[in-house]
Amino acid sequence: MTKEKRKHKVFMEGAISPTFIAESIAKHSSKTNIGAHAIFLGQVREDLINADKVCAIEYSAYQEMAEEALHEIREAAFAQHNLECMHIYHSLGEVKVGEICLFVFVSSKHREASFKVCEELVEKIKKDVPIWGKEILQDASHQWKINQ
Amino acid sequence: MTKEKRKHKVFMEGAISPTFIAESIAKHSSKTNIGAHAIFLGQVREDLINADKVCAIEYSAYQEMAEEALHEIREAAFAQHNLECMHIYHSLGEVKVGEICLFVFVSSKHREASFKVCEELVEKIKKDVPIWGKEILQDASHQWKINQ
Amino acid sequence: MKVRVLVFGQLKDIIESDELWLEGLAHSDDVLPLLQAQFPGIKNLQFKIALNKKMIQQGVSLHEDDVIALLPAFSGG
Amino acid sequence: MKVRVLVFGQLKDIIESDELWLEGLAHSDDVLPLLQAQFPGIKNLQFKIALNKKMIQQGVSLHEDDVIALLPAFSGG
Repeated sequence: MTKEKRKHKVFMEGAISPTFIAESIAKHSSKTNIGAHAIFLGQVREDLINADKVCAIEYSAYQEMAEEALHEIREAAFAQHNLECMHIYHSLGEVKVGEICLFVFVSSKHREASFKVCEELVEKIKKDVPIWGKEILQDASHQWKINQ
Repeated sequence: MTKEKRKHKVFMEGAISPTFIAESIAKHSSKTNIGAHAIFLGQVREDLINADKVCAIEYSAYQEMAEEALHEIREAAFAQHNLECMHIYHSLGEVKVGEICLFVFVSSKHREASFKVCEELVEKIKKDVPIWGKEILQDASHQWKINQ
Repeated sequence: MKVRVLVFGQLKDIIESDELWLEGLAHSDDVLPLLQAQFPGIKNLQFKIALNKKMIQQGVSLHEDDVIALLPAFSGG
Repeated sequence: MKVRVLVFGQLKDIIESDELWLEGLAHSDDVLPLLQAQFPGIKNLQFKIALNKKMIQQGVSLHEDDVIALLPAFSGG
């Protein structure tokens, strides 16, 4: 496993905007080997917890360790699949209900690889990367999110 | 099978712009039951055909039949899976290399349904919907696209 | 009796039209022989036939105003 | 010898700090008893321990400037 670090910014303060997503997509128009983009967006749901509604999730991370973990996940995916491009962005801080907190973007020549890797990345991000979500309820109390 | 038609515009003249995609994403922020969006984008590749490069694909469709086929595909997916939202857009006319020709957008409470349905929709669109792509080469000749 | 025939994809290169009208057809099984007589080039091409926007699974009688469509393999996406 | 301890997720509610320093620790196996003595509330919580950004798979000796992290179940995405 290479220890060379391509500095890829993962964490963004607050919600990920649709405009940012559009700009990311537009940047790929010059990559003429790409035939398929698979994108996953995580959006904050208005879950009900003991009759109280979630109004936001506040994300925190062990940032250095998370970046290393994501770097390894990326390298492994590139080594195992025929990919053209891969980007992962995750929010830190408060993300309100209806806003985007996770943006996974995988591009390949043909659709199979991008679908497969996009889904795998999301699973690994939720399971293996030190990020925590604190669900802020309407009465200002909170509960720590549990991933399914 | 219901014959009631929700008028859902599928075909768009020319390429699908990243701005349009961003606007579609932004519209979902009020749907607070959504936790996961899976998106597929088809992008025109600069394939090499007998040493000549593809510079665009010109799409045509049997539009009425395609819309009925897509309507049935949508209804079946809604009946079989726990989905919050589903949109399909396909280009007609010329789409240049690097531009987007297909936009499939599936939203659900949890990620599993949106991933599964997004992938299934793309397969069905390529296999069961009367749309044709004519690959325009740099010498102005053409070849009809063949789906894998 | 006349039926309308819609032409798609690669077949447009051979038939050199988006649409044509065929006369004297009573049954869907008569479509192919008539077309092949008029456009021998289509014999080399695989395509399916739809009647009124539904794929024909078996031979059926044709009616006035029926719309036949000639559909080469789809290649959307 | 002092080691730095980073606190994450739900553990912050109990320890009421993002970070603390522990003294007199020579081995990773000593971390948990010391923490539990200081913060009894953490006994009810499942968490893992990382040393210098890697999960500890087995007990290891600690060194000056080592960074320990207390990691409850991840819940990103």
